[in-house]
Amino acid sequence: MILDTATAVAWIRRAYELVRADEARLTRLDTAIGDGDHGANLTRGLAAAEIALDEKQPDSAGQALITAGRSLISKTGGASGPLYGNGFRQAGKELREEGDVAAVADALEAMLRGIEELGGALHGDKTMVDALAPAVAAFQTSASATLDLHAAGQAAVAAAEAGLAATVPMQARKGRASYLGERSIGHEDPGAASTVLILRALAEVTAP
Amino acid sequence: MILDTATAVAWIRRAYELVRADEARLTRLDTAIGDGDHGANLTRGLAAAEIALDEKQPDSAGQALITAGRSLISKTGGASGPLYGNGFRQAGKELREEGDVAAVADALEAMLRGIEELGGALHGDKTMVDALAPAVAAFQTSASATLDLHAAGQAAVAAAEAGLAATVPMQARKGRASYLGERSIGHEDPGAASTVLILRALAEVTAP
Amino acid sequence: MKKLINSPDSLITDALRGIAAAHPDLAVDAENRVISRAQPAAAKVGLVSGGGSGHEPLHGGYVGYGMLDAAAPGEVYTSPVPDQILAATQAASTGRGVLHIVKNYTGDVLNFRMAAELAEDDDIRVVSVVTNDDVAVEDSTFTAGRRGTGGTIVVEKIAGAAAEEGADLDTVARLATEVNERSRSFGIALHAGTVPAAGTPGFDLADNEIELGVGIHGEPGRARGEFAPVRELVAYALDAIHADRTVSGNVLVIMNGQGGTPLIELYAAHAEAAAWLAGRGVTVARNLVGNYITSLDQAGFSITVTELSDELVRLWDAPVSTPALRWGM
Amino acid sequence: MKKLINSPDSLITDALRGIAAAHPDLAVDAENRVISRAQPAAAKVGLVSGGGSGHEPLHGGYVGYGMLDAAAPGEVYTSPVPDQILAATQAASTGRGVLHIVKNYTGDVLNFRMAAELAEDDDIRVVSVVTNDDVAVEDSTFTAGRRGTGGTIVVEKIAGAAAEEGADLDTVARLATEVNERSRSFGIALHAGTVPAAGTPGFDLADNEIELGVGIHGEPGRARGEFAPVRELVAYALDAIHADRTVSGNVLVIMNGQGGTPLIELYAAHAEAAAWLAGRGVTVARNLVGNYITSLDQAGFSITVTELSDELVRLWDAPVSTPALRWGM
Ligand SMILES: Nc1ncnc2c1ncn2[C@@H]1O[C@H](COP(=O)(O)OP(=O)(O)O)[C@@H](O)[C@H]1O
Ligand SMILES: Nc1ncnc2c1ncn2[C@@H]1O[C@H](COP(=O)(O)OP(=O)(O)O)[C@@H](O)[C@H]1O
Ligand SMILES: [Mg+2]
Ligand SMILES: [Mg+2]
Ligand SMILES: [Mg+2]
Ligand SMILES: [Mg+2]
Repeated sequence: MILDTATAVAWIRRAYELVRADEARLTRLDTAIGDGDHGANLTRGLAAAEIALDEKQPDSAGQALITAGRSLISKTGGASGPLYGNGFRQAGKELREEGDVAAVADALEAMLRGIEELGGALHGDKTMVDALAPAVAAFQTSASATLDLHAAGQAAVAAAEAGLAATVPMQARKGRASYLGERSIGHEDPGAASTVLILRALAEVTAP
Repeated sequence: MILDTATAVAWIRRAYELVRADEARLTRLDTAIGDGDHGANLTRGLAAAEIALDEKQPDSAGQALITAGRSLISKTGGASGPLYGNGFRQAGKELREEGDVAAVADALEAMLRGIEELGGALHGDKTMVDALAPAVAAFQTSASATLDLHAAGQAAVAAAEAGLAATVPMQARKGRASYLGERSIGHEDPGAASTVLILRALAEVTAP
Repeated sequence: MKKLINSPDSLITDALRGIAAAHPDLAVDAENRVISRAQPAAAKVGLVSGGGSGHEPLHGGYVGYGMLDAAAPGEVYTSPVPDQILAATQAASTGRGVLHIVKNYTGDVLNFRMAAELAEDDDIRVVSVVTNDDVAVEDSTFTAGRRGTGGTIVVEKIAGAAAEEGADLDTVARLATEVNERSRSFGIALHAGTVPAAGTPGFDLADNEIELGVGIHGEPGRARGEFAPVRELVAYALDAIHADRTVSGNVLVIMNGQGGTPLIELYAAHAEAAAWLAGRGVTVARNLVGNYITSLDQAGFSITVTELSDELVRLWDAPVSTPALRWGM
Repeated sequence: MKKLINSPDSLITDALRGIAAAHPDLAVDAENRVISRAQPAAAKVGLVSGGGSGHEPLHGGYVGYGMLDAAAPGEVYTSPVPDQILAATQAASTGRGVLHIVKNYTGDVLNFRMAAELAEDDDIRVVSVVTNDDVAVEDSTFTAGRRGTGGTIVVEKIAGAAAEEGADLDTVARLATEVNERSRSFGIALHAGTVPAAGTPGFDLADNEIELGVGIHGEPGRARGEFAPVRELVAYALDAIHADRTVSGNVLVIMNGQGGTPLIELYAAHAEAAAWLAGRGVTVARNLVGNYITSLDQAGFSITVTELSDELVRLWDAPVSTPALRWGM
């Protein structure tokens, strides 16, 4: 299994479906410690990404991710739009034509770097990084052990879920939740929750 | 028993006590079909009347009622202030020094006219007039039959209560309640309710 | 009930202190409860208005060059008392007579009438204009008649401009009457406001209910309706206005918030009003969108439509400098 | 949830139509969602701001002579997107560079940064000033830092006046930075506002609870407190401001309503602020009382205090003509 153009497009489409289906939950999480728009933001951004993919008909997996990233940046708004958008752009640049499991591992690594560089969040700041960073590590470990894209994707989802759970006791130091100080403790970070969905979409579309 | 200066002052004081004790109910009635301030208005106005009586130390029953009426006019605000105020002023002008039951009947008649002239309300418009008019009539009837001020006062209270009850099915044509049109039906008129209290105060202070 | 107050009893006094602190152009007579211009006008017809508090910026917010000379704020939703109105009238008087602009409520009308009588004793000539622009209330000689609402602001602005230009009392009064006759309003509430002294909302509405034809005192409206998109609510209000007085020509529109409505929603409502009017060939020559005559924290809107003439446009555009309306200076 | 909307999805579009209808001095680009001056300024530094909607009159209400050239309103409480900010920047550009006035929220900062990069591609020089006046949030290089709130209005007014006078981009940016540094704000909410798309209030408060140190997006504050008389609430807010930056000299005070607070209550609050400041020998040289930066229908207030210099007073007093601030013309 490789991540080719069709699979990359399917990844974005599936991410949109999963986010849309869970929009209310993401909004609820963001209402608790943010401003209650994360579900709406990401739904809007991914809807725009889907339209852009339809229009653009990308001819490589990298192009697909760059196209999705650009429209996430220009259409989402909020913090998560530029962050995820830059993440997908960097992943696409890294991936180029298409990629096997090792290339996807590098692309996810680039995604993480793209988010970290733009947002400046460190591990433990209670952001999407706390789900994505362990997920990328788990993906890499599984990739080198199994050489199986789907298995690596599943490992990434499991690690992201654990990372999401780990955000609960954290006190936020970035994003709107940081304004709550200690009151941000005890809640899942909405961006970490959406990261789980995005990775689940990848695992699903790479199922054999 | 005659209505002398001390009794006239006691009437106003007792009216203040009764209104204050029932302020919440008057407000509730006014909230239902008006603007919810009748209790506060009348409490404020009668408190001012009491202070004015303390300061002025009137030397006749008529003066006492005129003093109370003037301060009701200048301190109450709302529709009820000028109406009751003018009512008391006219009653005081009619009564002059002091009066027996027949003179008090004339004074109450003057009070009713003072309110009707200023407010222009007719019987059946769902206002204080609907309690006061039958009360004045009952007072006169009882007065000529019994020659007893207290008994006449009690008859007036009973008639005012019946008048108050009669306002329930009426549709208001005057005052704020008129804005509700048919929705004003089914409620006691707050001004009719306070009229009952004012007459009850008269009956009480004229008890032998 | 949570409110930014020290106590319901001190609210008016506290707010008057705040107005005094906020607006150096105004003089606040705390004892008499009168808000007037810090610099009284030279000889001109004086303009006085007043009424219950809770409608801010009405009335104090319209005191200043080009509008009122003095205002008398009563207790919340309660007309001011005659002594107070008399003091305002004295503050506004320069010898050329004083116009009382009175919203048609029994309490206001009676208390202003008493005050006018007292003012005549001081040799101040007073003419009263009673505003009654609210079409939600049936007008009839057998009833208290229509309420005065948003049209009052238009009357005050235009009469104020004429007075500033030197018009005499009868001319200013005639103009005020004309503006009132050209003005119609209708209000719809989504949630009642809370009178501090009462502590609970003036009426209770279920999640899908609204009040149609509310006044400005948290009175329930003429009917309870079902919640609907703003396009339909605005059309309902404009239909009611139009049924009473054909809306045509050049108009002034006030899309007014009742105090608890976000401005973004008022703009959404104004978009619908503009579309409704454009669809009937009516030109919105002038407009205001915002909180101009409120009912504490009531959620909802009212629309006022005044048919303008060229002369009325000119007077509307004349310079004004008050806390709530300011342009041309 | 009852709101004056057609649907949560159409609210921004509908409100933009309303703004276009209400303000002939503004141009509304509905497609790009940009509000700019109908008469673009001649060569001068351009001023652009923007951010989530729901804070009206911020930002569109401050577009006009003497303040902003263009504003980019995002979805409710959501920063605008880079394309939109770029379009606003292009509308504001006359060749002398453009100042971005950005409230410090991660989303706003990131999206404005993206837009600035795109603008540089168009050879438009952009300098960004990030406002962060809210003392409720702990400031630290390890966190997102303080939020930008009411101080933003002061920055926009004063930078706008300087730009109108012909100052160059660096001077205007320096002045904006200085005003931001001189400004501090603190907010307290009694009831949360309701985001239309969410349908329920951002936080729930019991009858005796309030939120201390709320932001402008219905975020819960830094602590929940007990309801108290307005005198104490105002003192709490001013103490927090004073603890962060000594309040002294001549100040500008904005007693700001959060959208669901009656103006009479804001005046009562302003009276307490004036008394608190007078008690410390501070002079309130200028002030605003009203809804200037709101959170939909949230009930509560925020206080902004800016220490003024003579030069800042002069620039504050300079003519301005926008929907929300207008004087001197
Ligand atoms: N500086 C940052 N770095 C990484 N992620 C961040 C940062 N700031 C915020 N986030 C993420 O963004 C999420 C919120 O996104 P969203 O609600 O869409 O934007 P906004 O906070 O502007 O409303 C947070 O839950 C967090 O995971
Ligand atoms: N024109 C009128 N004539 C007689 N009584 C009236 C008239 N208008 C109102 N009232 C009485 O006044 C009462 C309301 O008084 P109040 O609530 O104090 O004044 P407001 O209506 O100004 O708030 C009504 O219940 C009614 O009995
Ligand atoms: Mg959010
Ligand atoms: Mg009443
Ligand atoms: Mg009243
Ligand atoms: Mg947001």
